[in-house]
Amino acid sequence: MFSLDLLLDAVVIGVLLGCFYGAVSLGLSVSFGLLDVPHVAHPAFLVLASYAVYFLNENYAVDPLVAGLLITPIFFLLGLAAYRLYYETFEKRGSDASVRGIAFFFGIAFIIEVLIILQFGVDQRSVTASYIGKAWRLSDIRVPYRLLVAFAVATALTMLLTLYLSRTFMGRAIRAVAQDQEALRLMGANPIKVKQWAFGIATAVLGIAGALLIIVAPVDPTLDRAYIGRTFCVVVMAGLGSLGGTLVAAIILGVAESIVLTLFGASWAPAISFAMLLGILAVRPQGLFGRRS
Amino acid sequence: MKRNDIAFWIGAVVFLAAVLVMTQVVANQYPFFAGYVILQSIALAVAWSILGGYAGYVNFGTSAFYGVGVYASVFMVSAFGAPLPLQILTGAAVGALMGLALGLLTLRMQGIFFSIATIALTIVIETTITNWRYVGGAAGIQIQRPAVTSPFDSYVQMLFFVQAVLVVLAVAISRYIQNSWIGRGLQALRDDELAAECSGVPTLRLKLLACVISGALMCAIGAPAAMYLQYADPGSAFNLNYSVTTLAMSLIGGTAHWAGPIIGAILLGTTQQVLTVTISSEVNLLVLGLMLVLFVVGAPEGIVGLINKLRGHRKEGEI
Amino acid sequence: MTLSETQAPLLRICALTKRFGGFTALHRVSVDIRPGERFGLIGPNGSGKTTLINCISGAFRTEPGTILFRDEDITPLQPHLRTRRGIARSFQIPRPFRSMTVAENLMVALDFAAHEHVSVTQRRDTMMSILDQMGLGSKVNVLATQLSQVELRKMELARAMATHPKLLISDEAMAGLSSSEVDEVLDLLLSLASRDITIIMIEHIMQAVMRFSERVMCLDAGRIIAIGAPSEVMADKRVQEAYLGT
Amino acid sequence: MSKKVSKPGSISRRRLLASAGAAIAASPLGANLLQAHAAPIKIGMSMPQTGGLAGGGKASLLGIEIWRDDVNAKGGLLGGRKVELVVYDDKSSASETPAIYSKLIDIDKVDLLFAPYATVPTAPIMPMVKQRGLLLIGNFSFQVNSKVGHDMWFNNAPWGPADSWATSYLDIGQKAGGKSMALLSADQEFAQNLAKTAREVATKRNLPIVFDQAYPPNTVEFSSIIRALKATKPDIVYVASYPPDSTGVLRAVNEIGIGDSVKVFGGGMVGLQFGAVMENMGSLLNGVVNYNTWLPEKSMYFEGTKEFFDKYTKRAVEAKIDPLGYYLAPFGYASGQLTEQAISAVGSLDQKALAKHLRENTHKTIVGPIAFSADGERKETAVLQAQFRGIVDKNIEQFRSAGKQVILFPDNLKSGELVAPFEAART
Repeated sequence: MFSLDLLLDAVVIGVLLGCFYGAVSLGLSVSFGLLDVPHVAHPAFLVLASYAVYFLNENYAVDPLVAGLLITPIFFLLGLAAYRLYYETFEKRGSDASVRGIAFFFGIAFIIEVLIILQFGVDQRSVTASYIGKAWRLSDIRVPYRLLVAFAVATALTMLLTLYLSRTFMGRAIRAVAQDQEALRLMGANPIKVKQWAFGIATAVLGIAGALLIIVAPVDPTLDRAYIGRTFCVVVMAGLGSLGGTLVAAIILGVAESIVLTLFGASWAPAISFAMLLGILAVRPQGLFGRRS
Repeated sequence: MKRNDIAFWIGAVVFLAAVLVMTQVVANQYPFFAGYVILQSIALAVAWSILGGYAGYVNFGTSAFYGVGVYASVFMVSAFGAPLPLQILTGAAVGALMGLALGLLTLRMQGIFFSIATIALTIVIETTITNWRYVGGAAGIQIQRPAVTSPFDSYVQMLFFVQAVLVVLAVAISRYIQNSWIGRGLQALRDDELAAECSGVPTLRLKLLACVISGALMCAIGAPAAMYLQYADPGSAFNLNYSVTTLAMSLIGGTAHWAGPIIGAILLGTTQQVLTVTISSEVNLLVLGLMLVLFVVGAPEGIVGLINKLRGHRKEGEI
Repeated sequence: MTLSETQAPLLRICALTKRFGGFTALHRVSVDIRPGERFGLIGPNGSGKTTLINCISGAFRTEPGTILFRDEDITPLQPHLRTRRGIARSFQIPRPFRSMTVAENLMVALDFAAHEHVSVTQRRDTMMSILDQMGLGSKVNVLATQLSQVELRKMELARAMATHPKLLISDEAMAGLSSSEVDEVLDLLLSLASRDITIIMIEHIMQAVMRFSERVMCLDAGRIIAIGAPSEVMADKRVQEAYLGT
Repeated sequence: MSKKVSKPGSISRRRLLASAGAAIAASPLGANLLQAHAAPIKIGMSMPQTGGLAGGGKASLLGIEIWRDDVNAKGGLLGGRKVELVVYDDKSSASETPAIYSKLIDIDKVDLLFAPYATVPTAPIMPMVKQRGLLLIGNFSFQVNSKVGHDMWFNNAPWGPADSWATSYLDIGQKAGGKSMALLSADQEFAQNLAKTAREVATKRNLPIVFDQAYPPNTVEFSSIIRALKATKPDIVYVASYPPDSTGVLRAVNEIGIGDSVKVFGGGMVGLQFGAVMENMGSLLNGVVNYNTWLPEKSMYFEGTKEFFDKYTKRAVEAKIDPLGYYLAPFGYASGQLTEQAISAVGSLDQKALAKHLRENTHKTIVGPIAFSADGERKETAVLQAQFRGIVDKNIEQFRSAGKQVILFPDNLKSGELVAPFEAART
C-alpha cells in the first residue's frame, strides 16, 4: 500500500494538521509553559470558545474566524479573572500548588462542560463558511481549505505572539517573570500583574483557536477531554515556553499521526504519537527545545 | 504507636467481619452493587495516594492501571479460566511491572512532566488493548462468571467481600508506609528532592518502590471489575473518570494522612452513587466540578487538614 | 601544600571539569582537602563555587575528572550514597522539608544516613542533642516554614549534622543574616570543626572567611586562581582583580 | 432519599413540571381520581444522558415518555394502573449499569425492565437479568444476547440477524456492479461489530477487500486516510463510523474526492440519522447510501406514527433534543407498545407469560409489525438502506419530507432506485 504519492500527501496534510494542533496549544504554551499554571481546563476553554463561535455563526451568520476575533476580548477578560482566582487561592499561599491546581482546573473544566450541555445540548455542532468543505487542488494533491486556514492562522498567531514577547515591554516582562520573579520585582514591575496579563493573553488566543477547532471538525461538549492529552503533549514535547518549538512539536505530532493513519495501521495512531512523547520525555525531560535544566 | 497498631488491626478485623456478616444477612443485592463501587473508590484513592500523596507524583494514569487490571483478568479468564484470586494476583503482578516500567521511564521527570507522561502512557496502553483482538479489542468482550464459592450466596456478595479485603490491604500498606522510614523518605522527596537526596534519601529507589506498590494495588483493585461487570470494553475500563475522581477523592480527603483518601472516597463515592440514582443527569458532573473547586479552594489540606485545624494543633508525627 | 603530603587527604579532586552545553563552569579543578581542615572557598558570583559543591555532593555528574573521598572513587555515586559515606551540605537558599517540623526534618537524615542500626529512642536523643547544640532545642515541633531566616540556616546545618558527616559543606550559610547572626552561625561552624569535622565554607562575607579558614581557595571563571593561607590569598593581585572586575 | 418518578431527559425543573402538567391535563379527571389509589406499573431503566451516547439516549427516552403519557391518557394498564418510569443516568458507561439495575430491581422493585440505549451499557446487565429470570426489552444494542442466550430478551431495534446489515448493503453495491470493497471503521465497539460481519459476508461472497482500516477514536482529520482509501480504487466503500467522525469522513470525501470507481458509499455511518448532524452536513450527504431505522417515506407510516412525531417534535425542541428523532424515538415508543400489548393480552405482569406472548406473536407498532426470533432479535431485518438525494445546506426541515432519503432496502418498504456511481449521485 506504500507509495511515494501517498507519503507526500500524508506529510502535507500532517504539516497542516500539526499547525492546527499548534494553534490550539499556543495558549497553553504561555499559561503552562511560561507561567507554570497547570491549566488542564485549557481545552475546556477552547471548546467554550468554539461554542461561542458557533453561537455567533448560527445566529448572526458571522464568519467563524471573525467571530473568533470578536470573542478574544471577552476571553481576555475571562483569562484575567481566572488567573486572579488561581492566584488568590494557590500562588499566594505558597508552594505545592500543582496537585491542587490540577484538581481545581479539572473542576473548572467539568463546570464549563455542564454549562455548555445545559445551554447547547449534547449534540455535536459545526459552523458554515465558504472555505469549509472545499479543497485547493495542486496537480494530484488536494488540500482542504479548512486546513490551509488553520495553517495560516497558526503561523500568524505564533509569529505575532513571538514578536509580542520579544519586542514589547510587556512581552519582555512576561518572559522575565517566567525566568525570575524577584528580578522583575526589582525592576519595578509587579510580577502578579504581569502574570495576570500573560494569562489573559493566553486565554484570548483561545478565542481564535476555538474558531479553528470548530472550523476543522465539529465539536461536542466533552471534546475537551480528547485535547488534554494532545495539547499538553505538544507543549511538553516542545519544551516549556518555547512558542516556535510548540509549532514544530505540533507539526511533528501531526505528521506522525497522518503518516500512521495513511500508511500503517490507522488504529495505532494515538499509541505512536504518545509513545513518541514518552520517548522524548525519557531522553530529554526538558523537551525538544526546552532550555531549563 | 504500638497501641495504635492494635487498634487499627482490631478495626480492620471488625470491618471485615461486618462485611462478611452483611453478605450473610442482607438479602437485597443493591447494597452490594453500590457498595462494591464505593469500596473500589476507596481502595483506588488509597493506592493512588501512596505515589500521588506521599511522594507528590501526580499520577493521571489511574485509569491505565485500573484498565490493565480489568484486562489482566479478562485474559486470565479467557486463556486459563483462572479463578478470582489468581486473577487478582495476576493483576497485581502486571501492575507492579507496569509501575516499575513507569518509574524507570519517568525517573528523571518531575512535577507536571511526570503527570503528562502518565497521560501518554494511558493512551498508549488503551490503544494497545483496543487493538488486541484476543481480549475483545474495541468491540468489548462478555465474560461468564463461574459458580459462586461458599459461604457466599451470590457472586456480587463475594466480590463485595473481596474488594473489602483489598481495601484493608491497601490501607494497611499505606498506613505502614506512612509510619515507616519509607513514608518519611517519600515525604522528604516530595518536599525537596535534592535536599532529600543530600540527606541520604535514595529518592530514585523510593520513587520506584512507590510506583510499584501503587501500581500493583491499583491493578489488583481493577481485576475483580471484570467479574463484577461480566463485560469489558476499553472505553469503560480506561475511562478518564477513574483518574479524575481518584485524584479528587484523595485531595478532598487530604493526602497527608492515610485516612484522608478513605474519607474523601467515602464522601465523594457515596455522593456519586446517591446522585446517580437521584438527580441522575449532567448535574452529577457539575456537583463533582463544584466539589473539586470548593474543596481545593476552601480546604487546601483536605478534610484531614480541616479536622487538624479544628483541633487547633497539628498532629505530631509518630516518631 | 606541603602539609597535605604528610597526611592522606580526606577529599581529593582531580582535574574536575563541568560543562553546561557550551559553557565551561569548571575547568580542570584539582585540590586536596585534609582531614579536619577548615577550608574557605571564595570567588565572585558565577565563578563556579556552587557548581563545585554540586559536583562534590553529587547533584551534578562530572566528566571528565574524579573525586576521591577517603581514598574511594565516589565519582559514579548518587548523592545519597555520598551522604552516607559522610559528605553533607547545606544549601545557598535553604531547602527545608516544608511539610515537616524541625524534628522531622532531622529524622529524615537520621533515618536514611545513619551508618548503623540504632534504636528509635537513640535517634531521638541524637536529634535532640544536635538541636540543642544548634540552639534550636525549643523549636523541635515547629513547622519548618515557620522558622526565621537564621533558624532555617541553623536547621539546615543541623540536618546536615544529623547525617554524621565527616565533611560538611556550608554554602553561604550566612547570606542575608545580620552581623550578630553571622557571628552566631560562625561560632557554630567553629564548634563543629573543633569536633573533627572537616568543613568547606563558601562565603561572601570576607571577615567570616578570614576568621574561619585555615586555607582559602579562590575560583574565577571555573579556574583556581589562588590557594593558600587566607592572608596570602587576600593579598593576591589576581584575587583582588577578580573581585573588583565584577 | 426521595423516589424519583419519571425522570425526564433534561434537568430543567420547569420542563418537568410542564410535562407532568400536560399529562394530568390530558387524562380525563374522572379516570384520574379512580386511579389515584391503584399502584402504578413501574418500568425501570438506565439511559445515557451524559457522555458519548447522551444524544441518542435522550431522544430514545423522550419516545418512551410519550408512550407513557399516551397510555396514561388512555387510562393506564390492567384496569387503570398508571405507568411510571424510573430512569437513571448511566453516563454512557458499562460500569454504572449493574448497580443501577440492582437498584431498580431490589430497591425500587420495578415491575418491568427496559434496557439502556446501546450495547456498552446493556452488556453488563444481561447475565444479571438472565440469572434472575427477568424480562428485558432491549434498546438498540447489537448482538448482546448472542453469548448470554437469555430467552426473555427482546430487542426493539430492527437489526434482525447479525449479518443482514452487511448483506443488504453489499447486495446494493454488487447489483450496481461493485467487484471490490473498502472497509473503513471506527475502532470502537459498534463499528467493529459491523466491520466484522461485513468482512465475513464479503469473504463468503468472494468479494475482495482492498482496504481495511480501523481509525482511532477522536481522529481529527480524515483527509489522509480517505486519500489512502481512494488509492485502492474500490467499488464499494463500507464505512462504519461514529457521529463526530462521520462528519469528518464526509467532509474529507468532499474535499479530497473518492474517485469514479466507487459505486456506493456509506453503509454503517452512525450520526447521519441525527437531525443536528444532518443539518450541519447538508449537501455533503448527497449520494451517500446509509443505514437507517425510520424515514419519513410513505411506506414507513403505520398506525399512530404521524401522531407520534407530532408530539415528539413539539417536546424535543423544548428539551433541546434531536428535533427529528427518527432513529431512536419511535422505537422507544414501540418498546412501550410491545409491553402494553403483552400486558393487555396476558392480563398480568407475570414475566414468563409476557415473554411467551412477545415471542409467539407479531406486534403492531408505530414502526411496523414486529416479530421476534428465538434469540430475541427481530425475525427479519428491518434496517433500511437509503440514499440521500437533493439535500441542501442548513435546512433541517427538508429532512421531514419524503424523497430526501430514498429507501433502497428492504424491498417491501422500497421507495426508489439507487443512483450510481457515487459521484453521479452527489449532484
